[in-house]
Amino acid sequence: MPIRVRIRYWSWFKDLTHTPESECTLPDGATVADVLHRVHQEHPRLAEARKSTLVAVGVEYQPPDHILHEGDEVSLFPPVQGG
Amino acid sequence: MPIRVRIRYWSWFKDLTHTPESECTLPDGATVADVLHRVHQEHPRLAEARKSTLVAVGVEYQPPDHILHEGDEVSLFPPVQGG
Amino acid sequence: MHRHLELTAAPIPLGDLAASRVESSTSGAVITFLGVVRGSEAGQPIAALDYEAFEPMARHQFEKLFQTMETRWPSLESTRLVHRYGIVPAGQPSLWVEVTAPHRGDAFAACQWLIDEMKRVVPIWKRTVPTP
Amino acid sequence: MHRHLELTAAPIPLGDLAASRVESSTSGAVITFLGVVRGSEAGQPIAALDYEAFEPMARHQFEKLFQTMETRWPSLESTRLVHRYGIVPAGQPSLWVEVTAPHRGDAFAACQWLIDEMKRVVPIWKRTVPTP
Repeated sequence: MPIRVRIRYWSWFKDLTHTPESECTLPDGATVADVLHRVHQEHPRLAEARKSTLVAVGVEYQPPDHILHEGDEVSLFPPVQGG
Repeated sequence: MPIRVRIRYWSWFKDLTHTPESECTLPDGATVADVLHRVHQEHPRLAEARKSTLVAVGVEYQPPDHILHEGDEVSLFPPVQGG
Repeated sequence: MHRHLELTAAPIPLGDLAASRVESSTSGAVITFLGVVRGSEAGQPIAALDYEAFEPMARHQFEKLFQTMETRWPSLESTRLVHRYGIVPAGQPSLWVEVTAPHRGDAFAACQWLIDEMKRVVPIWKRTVPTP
Repeated sequence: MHRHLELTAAPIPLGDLAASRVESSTSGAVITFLGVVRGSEAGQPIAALDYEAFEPMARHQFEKLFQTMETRWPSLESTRLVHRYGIVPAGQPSLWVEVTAPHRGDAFAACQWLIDEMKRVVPIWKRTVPTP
């Protein structure tokens, strides 16, 4: 059964996507890498920033092979700059 | 012409000498080492602390071969413990 | 280890924070770090920095850092951190950190580690607000 | 580099010191160190520490340290240090140090260096005052 995930964009990634968030339907067993692939097709300028893109699912950083579940919230953002 | 120097004792060195200061007459050309020798003869318990004794002339640390002058103030003290 | 974490849009209340320090008979060293917004960025004058925080994740990541600190420096007695978000005018602090320990070595090391790690993993970003 | 040095028998006026910080548009990092008298020394409870200072030499040695800091960390903007002498009850600070610089690396390094060197060369000693 396909799953639906929400994707949130932070900082200047929002300027590239022109939206703070989007939704995406993926096949069962889809991973973070699958979301990135989808997002990069839709927003080529985000693809250019792929090397410095950080990915979290919920409130934890996750690697590309992390398997997603229905209702997951995937956050994409550039390097953090607190302080 | 012999010189006269004042010797000051700090922290628990005062407890060993039973005085905060003393005076001492030395031959011309005398060094810090000569003062220490004199003091150690007078106060054998200070001699026991010789390895950790710090020596200043005026407000500067000085090595044993430093040559003293009339009126110099020589301070002897244990390791410092500020903070 | 006593922990206090605050993400706030209001100016950092330095006086209140100093007054509310938890005193203990064993804390010999208190390190405080204040990160202040500078008046220029890359040589250009700026009016302010505008900080954005992904707040739930920022809180979670800070708590994980605090937990690592407890393991790495068991002697730490207290860590308090306040990060401001939204517009922070030049000259005002955006970050306040206080670390308390019996000895200064641990307090200095832990405080520096916390700030370094924060700048690596806590989802907060800034944008410059140019002078008018 | 702005310098402020105080050797005082009175309690360290933390509020006044915080209020009198010299603000500058380029100081991004302010490190403050507070050395507090612990309630025990070598496992034994103590009431206070009694600090003795050879004051003219202490001032001279502190100024030499400040001068070395200026050479070693030219970016430093301000260094202020207050050391209390006489009886300092447990729980009260005996030492307050503040170092300000554009970036935290220099501020942390310089502050730690100053405290380490102070403990090596500045003629101040302490004695424990046992609990009654």
